[in-house]
Amino acid sequence: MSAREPLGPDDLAATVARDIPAGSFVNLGIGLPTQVANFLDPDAGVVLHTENGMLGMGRVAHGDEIDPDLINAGKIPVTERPGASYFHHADSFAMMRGGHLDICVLGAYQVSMRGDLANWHTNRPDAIPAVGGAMDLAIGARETFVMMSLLTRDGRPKVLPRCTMPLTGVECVSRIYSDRAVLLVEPDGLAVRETFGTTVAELRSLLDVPLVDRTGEGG
Amino acid sequence: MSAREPLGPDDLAATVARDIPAGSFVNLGIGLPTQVANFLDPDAGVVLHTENGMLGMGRVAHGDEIDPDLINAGKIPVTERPGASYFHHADSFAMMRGGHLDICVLGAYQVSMRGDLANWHTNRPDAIPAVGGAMDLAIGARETFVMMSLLTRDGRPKVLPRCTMPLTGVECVSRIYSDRAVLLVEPDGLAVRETFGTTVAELRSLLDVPLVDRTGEGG
Amino acid sequence: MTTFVATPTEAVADVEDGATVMIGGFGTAGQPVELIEALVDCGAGDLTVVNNNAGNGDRGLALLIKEGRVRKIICSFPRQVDSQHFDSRYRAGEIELELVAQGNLAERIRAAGAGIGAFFTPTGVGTPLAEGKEVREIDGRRYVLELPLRADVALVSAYAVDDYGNLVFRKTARNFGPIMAAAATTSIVQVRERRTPIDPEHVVTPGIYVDRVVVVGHPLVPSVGAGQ
Amino acid sequence: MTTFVATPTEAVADVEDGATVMIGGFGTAGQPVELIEALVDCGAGDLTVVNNNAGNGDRGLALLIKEGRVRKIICSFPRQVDSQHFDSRYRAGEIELELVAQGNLAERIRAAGAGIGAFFTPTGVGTPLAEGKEVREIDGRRYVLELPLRADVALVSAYAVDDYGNLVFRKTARNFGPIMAAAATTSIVQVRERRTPIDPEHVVTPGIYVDRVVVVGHPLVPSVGAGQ
Repeated sequence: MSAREPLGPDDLAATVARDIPAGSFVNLGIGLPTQVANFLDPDAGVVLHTENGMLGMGRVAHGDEIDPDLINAGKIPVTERPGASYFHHADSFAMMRGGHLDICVLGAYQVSMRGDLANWHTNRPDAIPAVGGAMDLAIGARETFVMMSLLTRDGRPKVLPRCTMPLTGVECVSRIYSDRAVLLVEPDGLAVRETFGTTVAELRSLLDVPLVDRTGEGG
Repeated sequence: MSAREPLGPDDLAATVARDIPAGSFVNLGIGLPTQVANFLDPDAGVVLHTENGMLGMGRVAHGDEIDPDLINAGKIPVTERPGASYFHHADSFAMMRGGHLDICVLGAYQVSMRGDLANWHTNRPDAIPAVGGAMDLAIGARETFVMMSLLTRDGRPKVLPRCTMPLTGVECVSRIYSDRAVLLVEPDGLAVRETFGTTVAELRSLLDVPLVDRTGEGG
Repeated sequence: MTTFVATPTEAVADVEDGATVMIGGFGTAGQPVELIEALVDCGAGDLTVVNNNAGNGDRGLALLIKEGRVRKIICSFPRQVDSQHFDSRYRAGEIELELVAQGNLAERIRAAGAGIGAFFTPTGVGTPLAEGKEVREIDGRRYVLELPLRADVALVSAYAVDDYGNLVFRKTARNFGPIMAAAATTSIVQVRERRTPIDPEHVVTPGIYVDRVVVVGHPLVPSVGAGQ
Repeated sequence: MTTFVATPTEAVADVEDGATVMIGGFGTAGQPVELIEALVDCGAGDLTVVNNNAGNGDRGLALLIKEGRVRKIICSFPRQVDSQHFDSRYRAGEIELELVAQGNLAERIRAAGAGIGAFFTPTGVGTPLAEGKEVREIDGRRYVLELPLRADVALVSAYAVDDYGNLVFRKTARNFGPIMAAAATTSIVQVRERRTPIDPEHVVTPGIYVDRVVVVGHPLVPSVGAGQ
């Protein structure tokens, strides 16, 4: 059993950030994944893309820095980094769809064992559907990382043999960063790279999917 | 019989220029049609497009004005007018294909009575085919004017029931400006708007196509 | 040819009932608030609106929806913390929603302006948004066929215009403006300033795409940071 | 991430036999002459070249063709008054030609960079260039299906680069550079100057599309006005 505890949101964001190579072009979606930016080494030259038309996005703006013309995809005012550029929406999504971004990091409701992603629609009958750029991001970047809790609030697994919610993209997720484990989506199924406050054996009992152990801890 | 002579190249260009409304966005192709620019009223605000990425093209450059980075579609050095803009090739042809240009003026080998255009390939067995932007221009502008001699050098008509040369575009020509007549391509066939040094009766004997007389001279 | 008009009211006066209206902006950035509110005042209704969102707060597009002028909205992200006017009309069955993935929305608008008849996109394959559409495998990957999205009118907010109708935008307020101006029969643009010349290398939207311009000075800016 | 290299020779050293190489430029404007001639020197052959033309005079692309390195050329306008090296190779059956209407050429390159699987274009319908391709009527108009055009390498000439790989171009030398940089696995760019900063609003090609840059100062300019 691992000595570590399940990761809090900051440690999870830091774990993702550590895996982003220097010089990468990265989209951090909206919500939780945007916290990854706080843990990127400023000298590593990671360039952030925001789908509303910018490369070289900086941190969240405060006070006098706030400019209504400069916001991120979550509509939060942000700043501009040296080397930034602006472009219109068709060019921005061409950049994404054309496979030019190295990594995007998205939240998820569910991920299937073959990397299908569901993160836009809960199937609740009263929900107003909204998809935004999630479908384009999910299939556009060279690698799609998911960042989420492994279980729902009522304890059900979010990694499943098949998603039960409407899909965002098919076989698009390459890695799942969760509070309890980092899972790799490999051609023959899921592999556990790392566990946090749990063991591969416990994960196997929690999740209804086959797991290959790549933690180097046996099991 | 008209008192006038067949038009020379300058008079033909001037005739086309007179029919271009003030404020139009116009592409003059390459070769002969580019001469139309010499007869546009500089105050009429006609904006010239060149498909290699420019709106607001000016006249041909001379002497010190010559800049290898500023050429027209015929690869002739040109100048820049106030209000010009530059864009890349995909944007330039999107502008054309999207129907944003009011008029383009093209040369032709043949035009059919329903407005099919043949202007890129003579069918000569030793010819190296080259199409350039002709096909995009022919179908892209709201109106395509053809500017040509009515007959080939050996006296055969260039306006025909059907083109015998490979087509550039189907039913795309709206007017034919020739040295002997201005012909309008209408839904029910060709109409003669104006003759130069000939009569509608003579045109009917020269051309193997039905012609409606709209010259107001009877016939 | 670009015409300059004196007021937003004059700019939108001929928008007709039943028109399809593209409205630029991503949230409030680049949203042509003055033009939209002139459209509210001019009374046109039964509109189909194309926008990334479905209104924020109480101004601009939200007001148009609140006033019941919008029959249908084509957008990618209607639900926001401050989309209450859309939410209530939608739940009451008073507004139709066509949901489009944001990149497909942008590319469909771009296709309309570029004269493309349809295109195969990988976005949405295998999802409910591809249902009923043609799916084709090309070079080992699956794509879904999407159609262009045209409009009668585009309402756009730009930063500056020159005497020839050329536009520049500012930061992420550029977003949908350039592609919507090209996709609409009549594009109507509000700008903060008229400034001639604009360097030909810096023009973002050439004047050929700009039919009508009104200078509004410093436009109304609804509060930012109000959610997704 | 953009890498700066010292010489054109170093920039193209890893181009392999059999590669598909996009070469920017329209005639001589924007033609990356130094990069092409470094490619001649590096010896790569059996190339497929994508360019609007098929070489002018004796330099650049014309030299590459003269030296017999080009197996196939994909272009819109090979025949020019000074395309003698292409002409003789073509007549001798030593070079394959795929002729593409210029706007379809540009849109196919753009589609590759934009991740579009295929698109329906009205250009070429009813002509020999549509033969063998799918034609479909959409909304009352006929369109032909065209596929994206990708490359292993793009050789592009830009005006200036900043430290982040962002590019600006100059006048009509912009032409195919931006779309080719996006459509190739590796884009190699020669520039006249390195200058930081470039205003983020003025960037034409963001550094994400720029893999390798060499500053050549004032490049060779073959004579202009030499035909179509």
